[in-house]
Amino acid sequence: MEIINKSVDWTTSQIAQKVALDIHDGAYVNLGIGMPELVADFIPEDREVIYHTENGLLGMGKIAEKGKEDLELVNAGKKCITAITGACYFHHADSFTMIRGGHIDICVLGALQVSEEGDLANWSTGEPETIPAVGGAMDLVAGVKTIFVITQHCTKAGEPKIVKQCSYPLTGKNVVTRIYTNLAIIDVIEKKLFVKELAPGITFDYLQSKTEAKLNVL
Amino acid sequence: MEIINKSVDWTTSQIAQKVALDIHDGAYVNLGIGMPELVADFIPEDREVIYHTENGLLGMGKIAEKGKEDLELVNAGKKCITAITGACYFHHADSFTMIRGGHIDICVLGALQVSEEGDLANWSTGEPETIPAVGGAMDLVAGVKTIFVITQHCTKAGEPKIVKQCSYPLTGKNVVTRIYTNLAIIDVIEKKLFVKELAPGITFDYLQSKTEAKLNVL
Amino acid sequence: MINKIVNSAAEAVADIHDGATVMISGFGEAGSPIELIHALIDQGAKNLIIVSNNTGSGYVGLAALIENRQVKKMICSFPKTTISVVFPELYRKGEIELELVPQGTLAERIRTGGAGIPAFYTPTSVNTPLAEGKETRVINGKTYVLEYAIKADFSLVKCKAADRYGNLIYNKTARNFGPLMCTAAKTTIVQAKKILELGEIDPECVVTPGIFVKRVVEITNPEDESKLVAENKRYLWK
Amino acid sequence: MINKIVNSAAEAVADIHDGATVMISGFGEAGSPIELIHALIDQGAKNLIIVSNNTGSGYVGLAALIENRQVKKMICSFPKTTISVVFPELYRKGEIELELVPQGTLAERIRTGGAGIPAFYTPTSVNTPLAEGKETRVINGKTYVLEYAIKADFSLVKCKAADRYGNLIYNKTARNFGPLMCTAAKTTIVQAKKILELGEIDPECVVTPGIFVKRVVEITNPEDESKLVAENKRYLWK
Repeated sequence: MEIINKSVDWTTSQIAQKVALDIHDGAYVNLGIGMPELVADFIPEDREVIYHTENGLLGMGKIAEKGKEDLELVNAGKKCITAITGACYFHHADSFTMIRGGHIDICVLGALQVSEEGDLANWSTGEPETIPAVGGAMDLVAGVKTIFVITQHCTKAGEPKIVKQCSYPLTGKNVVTRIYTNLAIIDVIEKKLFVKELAPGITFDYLQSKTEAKLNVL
Repeated sequence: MEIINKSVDWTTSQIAQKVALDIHDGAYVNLGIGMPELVADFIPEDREVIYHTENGLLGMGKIAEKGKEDLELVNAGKKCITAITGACYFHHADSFTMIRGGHIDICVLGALQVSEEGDLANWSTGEPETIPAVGGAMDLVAGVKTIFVITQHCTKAGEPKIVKQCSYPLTGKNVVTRIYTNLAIIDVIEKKLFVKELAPGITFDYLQSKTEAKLNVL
Repeated sequence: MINKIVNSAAEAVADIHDGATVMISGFGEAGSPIELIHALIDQGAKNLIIVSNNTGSGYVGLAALIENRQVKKMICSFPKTTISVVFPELYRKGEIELELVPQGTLAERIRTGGAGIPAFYTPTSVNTPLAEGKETRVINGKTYVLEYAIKADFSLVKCKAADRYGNLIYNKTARNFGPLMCTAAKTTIVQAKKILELGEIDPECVVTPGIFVKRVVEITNPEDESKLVAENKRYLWK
Repeated sequence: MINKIVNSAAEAVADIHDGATVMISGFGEAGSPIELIHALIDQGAKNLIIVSNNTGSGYVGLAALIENRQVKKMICSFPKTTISVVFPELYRKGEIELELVPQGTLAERIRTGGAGIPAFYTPTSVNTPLAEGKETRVINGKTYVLEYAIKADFSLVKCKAADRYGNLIYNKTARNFGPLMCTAAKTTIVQAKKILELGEIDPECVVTPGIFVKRVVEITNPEDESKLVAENKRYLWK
């Protein structure tokens, strides 16, 4: 079964595509740093999606071309980007009015751990030697209506990331809406996890064996 | 003595001029509706003073000429005005950031009553049939560093306006810096009133006779 | 495709329901969305709670909405002007409620409503009748009063120009409460003097980012409230 | 006459005292006033509390200020980048303090500091370690944490252009914390790429009204932090 699974896991691009298909036309979306950034490449062409970057731009475009970078036009990950026609700039308080005030429709974030009840840990491993850094993660999960988590189902060491209780420091409690992994799409509904879709060849039992939290069938 | 007094009271223009002379070069000033508006006419020409109007303009100019009014360029009293070169527009939250945040240097306000301790009542007589209306008065006295009151010393009925305790509803407690009337200029220092200047021919005793609050000599 | 432009004021305000809280921009007539208000009169929603700095003049715009008995309660800082007659009359008769809020507190309560901040402390109104019954707190030796955010079901806002994303710019002191009210309502409805193409508004000069706006209707030549009042006009153009 | 223009960065920062709280604009290098920071290094004030979103990169700008042991404490949301070395090293050795604040809370604490609002409630960080020890309150059934405003003695801000009144405009995402920090300090010091005549900035497009600014110095060709880092430069240009 391990062998079958290895051959049919969704690739990172496929996971990003799954997320992209769940972003509706006209949505205002904030994409976290890393894997979430891939989602933008898979939005169907007939959908107009507006990207917010918390450092003060609504209407973020593609990554800037080599040689055309403007060091004063960057995204939350500090990469040089572009702005679309119809974009606008604003200061940080206005930017977080959009976030905390519930105006952003969807935020896609990476995760260290997600709990059975939809708690998210994605900002710190809590190890004493690491430098704690939170950025806008806590504001995003507190304010954005829909939080999609995109992540590998297990850590590189094979440990489950979808757990009963997060052992890492929380970013927010009961905040995750849906989890997209290489093995499945899982909804958080009333503090329980429901499997919405399995990657080809992945069984519910196999998925549960890779998941510490209890999974349910819809 | 009544006769002498009547002949040498400061005129309204003279009071406004007294206020104007106490406004320093470079000051950011908010002028209340009515008598305070006269102050702007008497600022010495070598002083550059910037007027704030709480409905969203820093750099208010003169009243608009007849026929050149713009109904969307008004002051707090809803009169059509002009804007100086170097002015800027902003929304109400930013405008009251200037006020409540202590960024305006001086506010000149009218008064119904001022108390011995510098309390100001200027928004309501508290009579049941009047429509209560507060506008920005409470924000101004709570936030602006220096509050100048410009007023007739007594009411039209001859009642003192500078009283032991305000009988009208308060705008703010311990907020007045200095009072300019037709009879005198009076400072509020540590909750006591000190006569700073008397109009020509007005004696301290005469002033006290027209003032319910206790006056002191500097 | 995102296109927030709707064809008429009537269409824009069609879903305002009885009992809704509605914010209306404007400082006096400057910035008051008179055509949207008139459309709301035509539409007829009742028992509204209106959040607006004033209560209108004469018998047009907000005053006409009040005269038409659609308003249960006003939340405002200055409910009278030299030419306001409708509100004072109903208020004296006890037929309309008033929540009087200092102007800066009103602005901040609306801003925080839009910003996901449920409450804040302010020095304004401490030791006055407007702080009576409110919680206070001493912070660094100074007393502050606790004020709660205001949110609305709808905001009606006037601006100078808009694009199909809902990005807005305003004209001079007609800006006032507009940008704040856009953020604080579930549904923000805007009347713009002009609809521009995307990109015609300088991205550095957008005052209200489109994210806060749901519908925009172009009203090229809005009525001047003061002119109507001077001419003794009454909506519905009686 | 009002003229906020000063001749040099050195003159602009001359009165920053030991122990001062200093806000520094920027999100990474975008908007970071690197010439003002370098002038502050030359000036030598010590025991500073710095409020800034990050802690600098390489050995220039804010990182150099920290390396020069002028900073007692950092208040920020994200104290590391892929190329930040100075802060992490001192922090691990326990030689610099850190107050970690969620980015939106940091922005709002600065904004309220400038707006005369001493404290506010926010949903951000509830049930996380960053809310530990903080007062919470349930409002309409939801839990919020109480956060206090931050004010500063000085703010150092970079902008695109300024006039002699101190009106400012910014460039793209270099705006970030600048407009907020301008409001929250007793003395706001700005470096502008260009000084314009009064009236050259459209009054509708001014981002920071001059009232919030005390001094402006023109720095026509500011250094690019990332270029300096890539070249392994160290301030004082060692």
